[in-house]
Amino acid sequence: MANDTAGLDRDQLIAGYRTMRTIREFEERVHEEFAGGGIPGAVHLYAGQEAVAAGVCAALADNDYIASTHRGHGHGIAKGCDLAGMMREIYGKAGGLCGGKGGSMHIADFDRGMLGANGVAAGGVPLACGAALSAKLRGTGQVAVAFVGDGGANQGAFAESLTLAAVWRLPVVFVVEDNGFAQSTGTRFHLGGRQVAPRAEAVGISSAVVDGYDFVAVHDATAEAVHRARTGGGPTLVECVAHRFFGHMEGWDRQGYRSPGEVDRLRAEHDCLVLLAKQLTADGSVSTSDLAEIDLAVRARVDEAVADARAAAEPDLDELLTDVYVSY
Amino acid sequence: MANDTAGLDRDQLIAGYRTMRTIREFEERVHEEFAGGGIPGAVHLYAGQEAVAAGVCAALADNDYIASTHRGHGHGIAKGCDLAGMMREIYGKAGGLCGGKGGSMHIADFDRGMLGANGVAAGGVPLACGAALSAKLRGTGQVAVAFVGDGGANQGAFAESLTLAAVWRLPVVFVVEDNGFAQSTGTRFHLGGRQVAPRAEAVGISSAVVDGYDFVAVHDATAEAVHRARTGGGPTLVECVAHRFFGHMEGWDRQGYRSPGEVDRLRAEHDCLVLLAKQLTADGSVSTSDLAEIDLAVRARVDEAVADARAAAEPDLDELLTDVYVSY
Amino acid sequence: MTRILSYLEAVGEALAQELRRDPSVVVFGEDNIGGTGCDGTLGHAWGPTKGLHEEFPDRIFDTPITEAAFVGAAVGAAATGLRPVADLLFVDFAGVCFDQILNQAAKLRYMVGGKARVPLVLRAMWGSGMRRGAQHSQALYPIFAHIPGLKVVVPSTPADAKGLMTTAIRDDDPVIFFEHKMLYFSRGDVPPEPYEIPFGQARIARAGDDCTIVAIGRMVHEALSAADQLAADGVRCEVIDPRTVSPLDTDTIYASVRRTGHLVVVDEANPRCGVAGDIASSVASEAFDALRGPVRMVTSPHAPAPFNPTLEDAYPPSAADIVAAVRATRRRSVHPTMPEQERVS
Amino acid sequence: MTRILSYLEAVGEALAQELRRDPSVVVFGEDNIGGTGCDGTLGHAWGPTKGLHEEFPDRIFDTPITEAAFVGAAVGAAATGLRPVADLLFVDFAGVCFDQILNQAAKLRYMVGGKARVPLVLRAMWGSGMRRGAQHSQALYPIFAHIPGLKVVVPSTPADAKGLMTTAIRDDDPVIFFEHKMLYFSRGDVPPEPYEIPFGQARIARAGDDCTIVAIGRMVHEALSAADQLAADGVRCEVIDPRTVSPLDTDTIYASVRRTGHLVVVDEANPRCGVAGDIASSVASEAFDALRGPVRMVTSPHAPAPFNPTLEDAYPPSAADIVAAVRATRRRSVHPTMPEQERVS
Ligand SMILES: Cc1ncc(C[n+]2csc(CCOP(=O)(O)OP(=O)(O)O)c2C)c(N)n1
Ligand SMILES: Cc1ncc(C[n+]2csc(CCOP(=O)(O)OP(=O)(O)O)c2C)c(N)n1
Ligand SMILES: [Mg+2]
Ligand SMILES: [Mg+2]
Repeated sequence: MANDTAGLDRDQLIAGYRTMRTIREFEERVHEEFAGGGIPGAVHLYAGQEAVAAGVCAALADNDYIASTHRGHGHGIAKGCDLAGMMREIYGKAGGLCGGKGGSMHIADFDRGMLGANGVAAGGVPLACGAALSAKLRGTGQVAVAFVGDGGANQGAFAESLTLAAVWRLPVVFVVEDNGFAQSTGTRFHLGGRQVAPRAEAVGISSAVVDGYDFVAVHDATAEAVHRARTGGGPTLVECVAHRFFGHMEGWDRQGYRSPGEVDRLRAEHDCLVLLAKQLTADGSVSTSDLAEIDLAVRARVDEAVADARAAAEPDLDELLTDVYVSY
Repeated sequence: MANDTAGLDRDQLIAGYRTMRTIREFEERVHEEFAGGGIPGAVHLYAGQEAVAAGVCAALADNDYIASTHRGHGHGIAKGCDLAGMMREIYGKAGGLCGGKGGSMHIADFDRGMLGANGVAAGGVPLACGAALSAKLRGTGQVAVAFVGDGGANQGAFAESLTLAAVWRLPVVFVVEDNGFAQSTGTRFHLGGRQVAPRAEAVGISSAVVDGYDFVAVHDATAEAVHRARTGGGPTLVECVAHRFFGHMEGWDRQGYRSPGEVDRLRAEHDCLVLLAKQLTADGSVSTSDLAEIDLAVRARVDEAVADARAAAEPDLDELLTDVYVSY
Repeated sequence: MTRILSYLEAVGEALAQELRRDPSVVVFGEDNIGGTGCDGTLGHAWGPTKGLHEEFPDRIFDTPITEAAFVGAAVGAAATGLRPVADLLFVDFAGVCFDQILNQAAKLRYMVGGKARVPLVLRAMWGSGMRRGAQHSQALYPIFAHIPGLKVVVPSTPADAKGLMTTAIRDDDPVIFFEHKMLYFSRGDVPPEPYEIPFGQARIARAGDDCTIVAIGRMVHEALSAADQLAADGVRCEVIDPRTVSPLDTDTIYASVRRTGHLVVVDEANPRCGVAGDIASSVASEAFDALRGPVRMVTSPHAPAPFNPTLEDAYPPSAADIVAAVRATRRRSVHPTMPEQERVS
Repeated sequence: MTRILSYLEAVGEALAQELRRDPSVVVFGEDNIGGTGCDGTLGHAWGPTKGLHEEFPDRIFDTPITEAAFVGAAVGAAATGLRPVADLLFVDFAGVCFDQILNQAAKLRYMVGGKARVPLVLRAMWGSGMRRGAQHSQALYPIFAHIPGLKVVVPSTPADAKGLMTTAIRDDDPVIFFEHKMLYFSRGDVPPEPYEIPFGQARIARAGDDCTIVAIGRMVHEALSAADQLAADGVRCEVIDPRTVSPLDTDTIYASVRRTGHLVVVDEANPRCGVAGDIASSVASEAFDALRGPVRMVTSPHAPAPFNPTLEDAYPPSAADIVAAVRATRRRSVHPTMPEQERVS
């Protein structure tokens, strides 16, 4: 890693921990709420992959852009979307980030540079290229990140976006999240067990493959990519490997496609929060009780968000026909 | 090259020369006829790239499949489509290979395994994967070839086809024809000056890059790929570099995007027919007069095809509404 | 002898029976067998293809998320001897492979002057109601019905779903098969043996002489409950389910309107350039003289589908909307019946 | 002061004037500047973008053949401060980027509850007549008109082409701009200064009281020559050019039909779920009482476009077809005019 990009200080590491814990708490809680019947629709949980969203967004400025996927809660939280606004949206309530009209698969917050989750695999990747083009032409120095899954990386729109970004030398970072599966189809099948990174190299885009459980590794790789983008060096692909804790979609699969005990091992041996906590407390600069305090504070915020979302009103029926056009 | 695939004998080389000469004569003649106003529509000439179509198809069996592009005359001739039927189709006449309903951009002859030219860049590539799937499941040992241009190789459908062919281990050969341009946009821009082959390698497909002016080189690389496909080894990508002699499309461009004298140099220094003639006559086994005889015979056949096409009738007006469905 | 099956089971039974009957039938799509390539066992096949892998291990398989490639592969395979049944999952994903449907599958036969056949079936889940949001709730069949070369099938019952799927697989043209996600667990009598239901033959779901209601897919059930309510007021509606929107059985529709003098078309798709307007305009052109009131079209609004359940429930046509439309057109019965010779024959 | 310009020049002038006026306007597509990256000079820009590169070297550029990526990039750029004008070349190529149009551009604003705007223009060449075959001759605007969230513009004259393009670029919603390839070299008066033509306002191309003819794009000219022929027999047709099919100016159409009592819609698109049926069904619903004869729809057939010139010339509607349709609907004037209070208000 280039020196000018590495070296997160203590506060940044703590902030990363807080972000990751917030995502974990949020997702574990959404899992329960969904099981309890409070949440409608299609919900794809990010738990297990927190270090990717947190590490990537820790390397971004507030006004940088991200285009997310159907599994977008972690991206939104890491980019600074309001927790209550997100939870309300997931519940489909008034005051949700999209007024309840988008739901989990379409959470967006343009004021935070979050261009939206997306219901179409790789559907948001070209949008990130467009945001990068906009930043480049407007000369703002902003960078755009396109998140895509291992399965979405097989979409033509992703391949075309790599080419377009290379040819136009766009300030964009492609973040591939290899979580082992596309729905219930494993990467061993749909990627032939391969990495996605060589597809970027093939069109002249430099790439890095990092441990997606390691916040620092993800941050450093992204920071280098962001530095390249900001300084006119064009696109980069960062591939992060981190498996999900839950099934593909809430209420949909019983994860029969996973080997027995796989998820337990995952939680026991590859918990990004445990890893970061170790790193933080190693030199004694942070105590476990400091982290416990953070955990409590985070839980309180998530409790609040859930209580708020449950209590929130339904959108007004007129909303059905608004926002189709600016004018028509 | 694997020995069991190389080593074309004298007759095969002569056959290759005849095929290439036929394509050249055909295209030079279509160029004149189009200028003369006899031919309607969009015509993309193959002259200059003959060694690719001829070399590839020389490595195929009669019942193998090819899916072609908008620049498909050479592919059709090399796969054995009837010359008169092709010329009639280009003129849009009754008795054309598609009854005059397809034209140059849709010439097809399913009896010869020619699945069709295609008006959409890379549009035919997935079709070739389907023919390969069909051959594999029917257990016929047939192989399918997908032709695609340097520009079409940037299409999502091409990238997805590479992935699908790799995952399904299909008996398909992707033949990329890098002729330097996509319309008037150069590969220096749209491929960043790179080759397409690494995109195949990135998904686990082995590849070869060959001199597209060299019939023998193209044949040998294709033969190895076909051998791999027939023996269950899955897909291969063969990239052939050979620039076109004419503009992108008849009557459309004045090739202002080419450097002065570029085409003259091309014809003078990179004529695949001159190269093959040299190879044939080198050891004296074939005389220049033998080749001159072939040239005369070929010219006669093309003259006939043109005369036949000019004289051919217009399709019956009822044809407008036939062939939309098998039954409706 | 018939059994009660779900719509989903009925589609699955048609797939299984045709796989048994014809070795050229193959089935593929994302997760169609569920998790190929994972360690250990297969994971999570679901929907109509569930269980097929066990009986046909070599003829049903998973795909990577490559719709353009595998739908195009279905076209190429169909043109070279197979009868593929490809699964789009949600019809909304037709967006990522639309060229292969619009420009390849639909046009290949015509472009080559009839020298090719493209016997493929593209399965697609459609419709609102599942709280999936705007990108997973569309109807879109009007877009496919617009395209010459395609056949478009929209079954409303388990029995129709099985018979129409059987016909679709045996048909020699490309068929887009629309499965309404909210009908998957609806149940009904389904004959156990294989049977075909011909394309282009509407089903009269309910007979009546006062108003013709043509309804598509899930809307057939809304129309039937509307007809029940109207019957209470002595208004006897005829409910027609076209079953296939391309080809479309206009004869049955015209004949009904000539008896009833009134037409209401109920279409869950968006209103502009939809099937509702398509049918209503055909009637206003070919059975105009029989109309004794304005045609009425009841559709979803010109808006994407919302996520919020309350909003989404207000999105598609309801029985109440249909009742109101029937009342409105009958209230405005202003034309004298035409003398016999004026009738369009 | 106006000058005679071609339709193609008129579109180009609108692009140039808006590029001058608004720094957020950018233009891109394949060969839009012609051969970027080749040795030596640029090669072969053509069409409306020809010459723009010289004046705006940094705001118009070429793309690789990556429609899904660059149309999606137009959406992302539009949502983040630019006003992109992306070039599809032939509208038929919408097939390879349809998801970005259907599921991203059209729905983004709605899905995010109005927090985004997508001010983009997608230019698309359409129509038959150029001997390009089935994959390069489609109309397809009914497919886009079906999709909520899109605006669909189909200019028929150079003056409209310029004014509607100006409006399209300044509009805050995604606009699909249809340029008929056979009108590119048609010429007409075009004001030199920038001007907008509002969307959803039809143009009465010719006034008349005997029959309303609504015609789209190139068909406006066929309708006008049909009207000339009919005028010779004393039949005065009103020819309405909607200019935009989404939004659609139904008021002007209804008002005209209420005067004429007859409607013929001429639409070069295929017949099923097209604009012809869309307009005809709306009239049969909202202006039914005014109809004194059946609505008539004149369209291309339910078939792909053939390559052969003789066949292709028989493919789209002709003036003769329109004359026959007008005669047919007037011959069957069977309804008494309604008393005033029965009129739809
Ligand atoms: C174009 C398209 N095809 C299919 C789907 C259905 N689908 C939703 S999520 C998913 C799996 C995506 O896998 P991946 O990209 O690895 O993301 P993950 O779910 O693992 O986070 C699929 C196939 C879709 N949303 N879009
Ligand atoms: C999807 C799509 N986009 C654009 C076009 C317009 N077009 C026709 S040929 C062509 C260039 C193709 O370049 P290449 O693939 O290198 O083939 P070549 O013409 O050089 O043989 C383009 C852009 C098309 N036919 N299809
Ligand atoms: Mg995944
Ligand atoms: Mg090329």
